[in-house]
Order: sequence, then C-alpha cells, then structure tokens
Amino acid sequence: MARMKFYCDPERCIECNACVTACKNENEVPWGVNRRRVVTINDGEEGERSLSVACMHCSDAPCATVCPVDCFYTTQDGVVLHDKDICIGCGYCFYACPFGAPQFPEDGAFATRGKMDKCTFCAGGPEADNSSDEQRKYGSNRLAEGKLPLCAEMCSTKALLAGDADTIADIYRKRIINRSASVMARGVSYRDASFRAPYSAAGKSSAKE
Amino acid sequence: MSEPFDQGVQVLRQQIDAGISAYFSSCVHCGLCAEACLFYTETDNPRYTPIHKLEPMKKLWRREHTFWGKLGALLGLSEPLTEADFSEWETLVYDSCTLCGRCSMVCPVGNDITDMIRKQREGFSAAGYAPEGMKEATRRALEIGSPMGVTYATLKAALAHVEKDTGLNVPVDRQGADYMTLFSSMEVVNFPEYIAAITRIFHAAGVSWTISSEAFEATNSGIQIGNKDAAAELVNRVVTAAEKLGVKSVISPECGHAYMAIRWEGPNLIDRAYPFEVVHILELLDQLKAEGRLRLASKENTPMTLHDPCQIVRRGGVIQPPRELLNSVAEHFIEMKDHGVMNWCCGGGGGVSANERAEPLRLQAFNRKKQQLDESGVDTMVTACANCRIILEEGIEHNEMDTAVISLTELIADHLLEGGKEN
Amino acid sequence: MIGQFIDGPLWTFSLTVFLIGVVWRIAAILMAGKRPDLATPKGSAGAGALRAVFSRFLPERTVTTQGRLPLIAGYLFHLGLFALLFFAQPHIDFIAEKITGLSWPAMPHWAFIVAAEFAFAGLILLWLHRILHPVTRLLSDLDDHIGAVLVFLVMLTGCLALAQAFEPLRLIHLLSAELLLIYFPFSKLMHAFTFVMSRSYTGATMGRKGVNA
Amino acid sequence: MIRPKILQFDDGDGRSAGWLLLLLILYSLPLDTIAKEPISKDLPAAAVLNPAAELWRDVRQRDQPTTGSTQVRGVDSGVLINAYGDQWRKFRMQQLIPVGGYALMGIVIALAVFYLMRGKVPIEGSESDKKLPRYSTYERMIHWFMASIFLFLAITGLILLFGRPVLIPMLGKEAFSILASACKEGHNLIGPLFLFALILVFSQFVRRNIYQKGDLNWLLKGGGIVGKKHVSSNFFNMGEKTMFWMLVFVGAVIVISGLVLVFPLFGQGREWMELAHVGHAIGALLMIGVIIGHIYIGTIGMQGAIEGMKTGYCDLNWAKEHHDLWAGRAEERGEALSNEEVAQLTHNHPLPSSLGVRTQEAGK
Repeated sequence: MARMKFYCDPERCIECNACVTACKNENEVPWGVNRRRVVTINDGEEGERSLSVACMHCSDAPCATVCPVDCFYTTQDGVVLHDKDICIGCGYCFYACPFGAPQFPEDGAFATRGKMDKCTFCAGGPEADNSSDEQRKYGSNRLAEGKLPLCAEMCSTKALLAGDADTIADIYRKRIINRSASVMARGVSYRDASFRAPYSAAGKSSAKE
Repeated sequence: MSEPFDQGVQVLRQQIDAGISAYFSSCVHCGLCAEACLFYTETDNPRYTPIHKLEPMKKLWRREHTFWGKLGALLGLSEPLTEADFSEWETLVYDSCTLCGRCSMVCPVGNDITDMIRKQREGFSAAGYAPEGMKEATRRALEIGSPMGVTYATLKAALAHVEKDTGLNVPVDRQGADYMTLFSSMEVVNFPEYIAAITRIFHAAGVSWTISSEAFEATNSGIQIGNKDAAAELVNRVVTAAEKLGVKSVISPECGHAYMAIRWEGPNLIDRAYPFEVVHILELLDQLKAEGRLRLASKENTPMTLHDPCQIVRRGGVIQPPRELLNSVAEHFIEMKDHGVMNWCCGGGGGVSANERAEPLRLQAFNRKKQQLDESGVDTMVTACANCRIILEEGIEHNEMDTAVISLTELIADHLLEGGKEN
Repeated sequence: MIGQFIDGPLWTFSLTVFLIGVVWRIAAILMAGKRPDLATPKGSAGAGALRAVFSRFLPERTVTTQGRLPLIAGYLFHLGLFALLFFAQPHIDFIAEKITGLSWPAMPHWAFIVAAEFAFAGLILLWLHRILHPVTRLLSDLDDHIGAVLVFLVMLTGCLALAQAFEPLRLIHLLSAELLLIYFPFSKLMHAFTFVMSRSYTGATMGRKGVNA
Repeated sequence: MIRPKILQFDDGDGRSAGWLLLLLILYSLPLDTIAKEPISKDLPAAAVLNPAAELWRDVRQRDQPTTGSTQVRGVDSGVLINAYGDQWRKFRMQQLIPVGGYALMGIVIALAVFYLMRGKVPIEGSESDKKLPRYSTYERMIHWFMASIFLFLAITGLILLFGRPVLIPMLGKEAFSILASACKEGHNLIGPLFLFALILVFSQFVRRNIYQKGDLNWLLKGGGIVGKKHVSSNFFNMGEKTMFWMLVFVGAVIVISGLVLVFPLFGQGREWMELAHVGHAIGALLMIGVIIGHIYIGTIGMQGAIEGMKTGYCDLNWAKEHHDLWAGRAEERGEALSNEEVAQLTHNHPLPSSLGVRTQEAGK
C-alpha cells in the first residue's frame, strides 16, 4: 500500500506557477479557488525561496478532526479527500489547516462560502472513479488511471515531487547527497549550508536523479 | 328562534355586498383600527376595537361566503349566528360606535368599517336588538315627524319668536323659492338662535328661501338605528315636500348626520336621484361669501378652535368651508391637534346621544375631546352640529371645564354687515 | 420518489388551486355586486379609489404615534417578503423555469439576505404582537395563526435551504410553499389581492364625497 | 517515538549520529500533527526529510517573515503557516466540545437536583385578588422576540457544535449533513437579528437594571436561595440585573465575534476568525447556561414568575414577595388592579380547567 505525498524543494522551485496552472486546467476548478499556490519568501531579497503549497494530505489531518459534519476521509493511498455532498461550507477546516489548503468558491456576506474545495492529489472524490459526477465536483482522477498529480508531472525543475512517500523520499535523498557536494563546492545553501557539510560525497558537481 | 331574529339574519344577509365581502376578505386583524376609535383609546378595553364590533356580521359572512365556513356548516361544525350574538353585541354596535368614520380612515387595507357597522345595524334593528331610546326616536320620527317629538306647531311657535326677535319674516311654504331649509329638532328645541341666524343671514344676502310645514325635519333616525324602510320614508317626506314647493335646492342644517342622511344616503334610500341639489348651510354660506353677498364685519379676538363634526367633514366632505368662514370672523383660529378629516368625535354621534344607557361610556370617551382641548389651550370651540354642541356642553359640564361652545352659523350671523352697518 | 411528486404533480396542483382559487374568490366578491351611488358626487370616485389604493400604503399619523413597533414590523415584513419573493435569484430562476419563462434582474445575494432578515424580524414581531397585544389577541382566529405559521415555515425553510446545495432542503421549502399556495385562496392571505378592492371601494365612496381617504 | 525508517535512511556513517538527531527534530517541527501520528499499520511511514523542512521551520519560528508573496489572490494566500490553527483545533476538540458539553449537562442536572430538593417556589401568601401591571406589550414583544431569536440560535449553534459526537451516531452522516447545513444557514441568517433584539432589549430595560444600594445585600443573602427568607429587591433583583448585564456584555462579544465570522469579506484572516470563534463559542455557552437558569425560574422554578411576561400583569403577592420595593411603590401609586379589571383589559382566555387546576396544585 502506497502512501502519497507531495514534496517541494525550495532549492529548485523557480516560481514559474506551472503547477498552479496545470492544476487549474486539469481539474477545472472554479474562479477564486486555488488548490495549489506558489509562495515566495523574501521575494527579491537575499534568501529568496519559493514553495509550491497545496494540501499536504496529513496523516492526522486537522481539517478532518475539526469538521463538524465529518466529511473527510483518507484513502488507502493516504490521500485526504472530502465528500462535497456532506460538506456544509462552514470554513472550520480552513481555520485549522496549517497550510491554507481548503478553498471556498465564494466569500460573500453571511458566510456564504459554498462547498469547500481542495487538492485531491488528482484522486477525485467518493463518487465512482472518473464518473461525470466526480469530474464535476472534484476534477480529474488521475490516480485511478495510474497517473500522478499533474502539478508535479508538469514541474519543469522537478522541485515538486508527488508520489509514494518512500519513492520520492528516495529520490530526494539522492538529490540531497548530490547537493551536499555542490554545497561544499559553491556554498550556496539556503541559509546554513554548514550543517550539511559533514557529508562525505565531496567532489560531485552535478545533480542527478 | 323567534321570528324577528330570523328576519334580522335575513336582513343582515342582504347587506353583504361586494364591499362587505372585500372588507372581510381583506381584514387581517391587525388591530390598528382600535387606535383610531375613541371608545378604545379612552377605555383600553379591547372589546371596543371597531372591527370586533362586526363579529356577528363576520360570522354570517364566514358561514355563507367562505370555503371553511360553508364546509363547517355542511359538517355541522361551525356555530351559526345566534340570538345570543345579537344580544351580546348590541351594546358594542350601538353604544360604543358613533359611526364617526375614524377607523375607516386608518385601516391599512382600506376597509370602510363605519359603513360595515352601519349595515350591521340594519340586521340588529330588524331582529329587535336596538337601544330603547333609538327605537323610540325612530317611532316618533315616523309617527310625529321628528325624533324628539317636535311637531310643526312647536316649530311655528319657535318661528314666531324668531320673527319677533329679528323683525324679519320667516317664509313658510313659499312656492318657487330657491332654497328649502331643513332643521334638526335639536335646533328647534335647544338652539332656536340658529333659526334666527339663518333668517338674518338670508335676509342680508337676499336669498330666496322657505320652510316646508310638511317636512322641516332633517335628521333621520332610521339611518342611525339601521332601518332602511324607516329611513327611506323620512327621506321621502323631504323629497316630496321639496318637489311640491319646486325648490332648486334643499339646505341641510348644521346637524352632522342630517347632512349625511339627506345629502349622501337619501337618493340611495329612495332609489332615485333628486331633482334638486342638497347643500349644507356652511357650503351655502361659503358660497354666498365668495359671491360677495355675505358681507362680514369685524373679527373676534378670542382664540377659537374648530370641532369638526364627523358627518359633515370626514363623512360629508365639507372640509374647507367651515375653515374659510371661521377665519373670516376669528382673528385667532387655532386648529386642534387632530383636525379636519382626522378629528375626534364628540362621542355622541350615530345615535349614541339618543341612547341613555350609553351615557357613562360616552362621558368617558369625552376625555379624548377634553385632552384635545387642553392641548390646544383654547377656551372657545366653534362647531357646526347641534348634536355635537349638546354632547360637548354635557362633557364640558361633567368635567367642570371652562369652554364655550358656539355655532359657526350663529357666529357668522353675529358678524353680519346688515344694510351697510355693523350689527 | 417523494421529491418527484413535490417537484412535479404537487407543484402543478398547488399552482392550479392557487390560481383558480384566487380568481374564484375575486369573482365571487365582484359578483356580489354593489348598488350604484345615486347621490350627486362632489368629487371623482375613480380618482378617490386610485388615491386610496396608494395613500393607504402610508399610515395615518394617529396610528404612528401609538403603535410604532407593529407598524415598523409590518413594513419590514411586507417589503422584505416582497423583495425576496420576486427579486431573489433562486426565485426568479424558479419562476422563469416553472411558470412564465420570463426572468428579470435579481438583487445581489447580500440584499436577498438582508430582505430575508427584515421579513423575519417583521413576521416574528407581528406574530408576537398578535398574541401579546390585548386587541389583536382578541381579534385573532385560527386562520390568522395558520397563515402566519405557513408563511413563517416557507421563509424558515427557505432560509435553511440557503446553501442551495441539499436537495431535501429545497424540497421541504418547495413543499411548504405549495402548502401555502393551496391554503392561500381559502384564507385571510387573500388580502394580498383584495386589499386593492377594499381600498378602491372605500376610496371611491370617499372620493365621491370629496374626502381624501 | 520509534522511527525505524530514519535509521534505514541513515547510511550508517558513524559521524552523522548528531546530524541525524537534528534531522529528526527538524522533521518533527513543521507539522507536529503528522509527527505525533503513531504510524498505522496500513500506511507506510514517510520518514524522510521534507525538502522544505528547513524553510517551514524558519517560517514557523518566525525567523523568516510568515507571509510571502504569491500570484494567488485571496485572504491569507501568502501566509505559509497558519500560526494559531493548531491551538484553535486543540481548543475546539479538547476543551470546547467536551468541557462545554459536560458543563451544560451539569447545569441541567444541578437544576434538576435543586428542583427535587426545593420544589417550585410558591407564592407564600398564595395568589391575591389583585394584580400589578409589570410589562407593557412592547416590553413583552421585545422580550419574546429576543427569546425566540436566542433559542433558535442556541439550538442551531449547539447542533453544529455537538452534532458530530452526539447526532452523527444517531442520524448518520448524510442526514446530519442536511441538518447541519440548515442550521448553519439559519444561524448565519438569523444571527444578525440578535443584535437588533439586543439593542431593543438594552434600550428598553437598561434604566431598571442599574445596580442599586440593596443589591449587595441581595447577593450576600444568596438571593434567597440559601434559607427561606425573601430578600428585598426593586423592579429587578440583583440576579436579574446581573443576567441583564451579562446579556449585554457577553451578548456584545457574541454579536461582534459573530459578525467577524459571518462577514468574511473585510479581509480578516484566519487568526481573526479563530479568535472570533473562540469568543463566540465561550460567550454563547456561558449565556446558554445562564438562560437555562432563567428559563428554569420562569417555568417550573417559581410560581407566578412568568405571569408578568405572559400577560403583562403579575400577582400582587408575588410582587410583594419578590420585588417588594417596586411593589410597594406601584401599589402606592394606585396601579394595582382587581383580577376582573385585568381580565377585561387583557381578554385572556382562561386555560382549560384541567390545566388550570394542575398549575395551581404544582404551585402549592
């Protein structure tokens, strides 16, 4: 059984917003809803880093805990999904989520928010896989077709990785090994490169996945 | 079930026309009419809410004109109109309603509640549920010719006095006169000054007028008690006399409900339009003044206020003439807070003054007028209705107030410029 | 199953009952007839009727000084209900789809809700006035309460279905509206139509007399 | 916490023992909700260093600005970490729901016990043949307006708060979701009317609720709960006044926080919403508790207490026992009316005799 995760590497993210665009296009999300967003810290200054953020599909998701109608569930792949037929649009998940993943199509007076929408890891919803209902409510279900989320697939720098935690952790592990070397050589770590210094893979100069 | 009762129900049934149906269909029981009724405002007793006074008629209407009522009647679930309803509502219909018409002015759905009560009285009187005083007055009106028992002999005596006082001739039964003048018995008995006043005014203005010895009574007890046949008979007498004398116009006296009866209800009671016109004395005076025939001299300095008789103003439409006339003789004419078509009734209209048992309630209701007078701060009240005058004077006496009540016509006569010199 | 019934046949039935009932009631009143007034008029009956139809939308001063809250509540309720009945997007859509095929501009969502708040406050206050004030307490009968409760139910279910996301809530709202429509012609709710007639009759009578009523 | 994968991830290089420990801490930091989760059997643990861990940690510790820039427009879209979300979650799930629920149950149980011990407080002098006018129609209208709004909001609010633990097991998710949506929309729509009701009630009753000299005495004597003696009081007693001021101030908190929650269009971020929710919930539960007591006294707790609010008139003996200072003055002014007069003025249809008897018996 896989356990799906997103990893985003701030060292690689170039704030191209391709992931955001890919997501919007693939899932046909309504205006005002952004399942994924790229946040840049220290924009234009020293230490600028960008991160592509969406639902992290937490193991013990705070959104699911606080939901007054209990509309969240975790799939066998470890993807946190919700049932829009049950959601009442109260916004509590948005208050509880550390990442600001839950989105609402409206933010009108009298708390008319509409049903919550968030990243589904391109895994649809509780409806039958790739049914028109599922498509309409949750967007595409790539996972059921054996594909990974389009945002990560589209990422040109491969900063955004999606997939089984073990696999992408492995990829990232390799990447960090290589990077340590380059850090040693060029000293371009994000903040405190020195703590990666002890690693022994000195001499390699190009990253390879 | 007695026979008069069945007759009462039958009469009541006949009263329900499109208007009544629309009114009952529209009433949402909002209770705003209560605020307009002086019997409610002065007692706080919800039973005096105008529309509540119509429960018997509503019961009949519900039973015979609505789905639920008919269904209930079919299944024997709804209670029919009973004699007990008549006896229980009699005081509400006669003692606590002066037909002043104020409720009809405030009803948000526009119900003419006054008209409804007027019509309901038809059924009540047919069933025999009417106050003794009013029954008697109606009987006297039909038999003697006047609700107070005034005969032509009484009037003749009064006229003789007037002729002596004024030195003028009072024309009686003069063929071809322009105007035939009517009086209310109240004027003949209590305020013969009124007769003297118009005699002098008409003389000064050169009005061709006369009094009919056959029909001089203008009031109509038949309308007050709600007896269409009696009312029609009384109107007929006037019409016959006027036609006989060949007058162009009939003058309604100051008396409020006399004007409403002869001017507005009369033609409908006898089912034909008049061949003459009916004018109120104030309308005529106003017209004479406008034509320059009525010349007035000097003005009163005492502050004066005007009590609008309901049937002349609100239910009669003579709104501006009294104001024009009063302004021409009074330097300080001060309107009361609620005046004109929203004036408060004296408490004795609609036959209440003829209803002895209603007196305590009537005096309680007078508090409204007292309050109005106190607010205006004026001690002289001018009015144009003999009945109002009597009721107001009674109320003033009862409350030991210091207010003078005077007739507008008499006030005009006092300021008449006769033969070029001030009188 | 039940949903289809509420959406289809029951809706058609209630609308039919409503339309036929209202027409029948109005016709019955008109057919009762009114004798022509033979007295020479001082003013115009038609103008008086027209004036009364509109002038009675504004209260007489004597009433405003003594019962302000019920008066304000009356306005809140009627204006609010009128606005949300005819200018709320879902209602316009519904009318366009199910009845006339015509649609017109709707008010914004927030205005819809504000109108609903007005209507709610007004209706609750009016009903409280009905049961608490001695006068209205004496006057009120079952019909008044059924009418108030039905209108309240329609408004409440409408408010509960505001999310427009749950079919059962919409059906409950529609069902209560249908009950109201069926009840309407047989009740005091008819005043929504007959007030024009009442005002006209009174206005005409008063207009003939030259009194502005 | 055992994290075997981390040990596997370690390539066994002895020099990196301290480094690994650091990694472990780093990993734990950004998301303690993940970190705390015991690894379930069907889900393989993702024990790997999150590539963004360092950045997340910095943001969280505020070494870096918490807000960045983003092309996505929206409230808080630039905020990387919702600073108080976790605290809010803990408050809601660990304090508000359990503590609040038990507290409300406790109040009901306490009142039941009190009723069993003390019974209905009777009018000692039994009902007199006179009544005093206590509340005008307007006052009763706004009281019941407030009451109906409050009850509606309380019930819908409680359903939303306790529905998941209490109602979902009974109704199932689908049915409860419909109910919850209805409650949420109703609560949001009717909510602002509470402000309207509060303003009406405040302006009408404030003058009679200003604390006075005798009030401390009332408090010291426990309002007559302790012992059997009635404590002297004015039109409103100390308890009623306190309830009034609680309604005003706590009510204001509820209204303001409610408005923050119900109008998410002034750019207020999650922090404001979370704070508002906390204030709203605590205030509402507090007021619900107080009002339960209020309803208790009005209904089964005391004979004659609800009369004034129902009919506008209260029994003279009741008034003398519970509001002696006011009753004395009112009687002196000649406000007392006989029962017959009151019946005429109110036109109250008497209860069916069976009901009437029962209420009287309960009163004795």
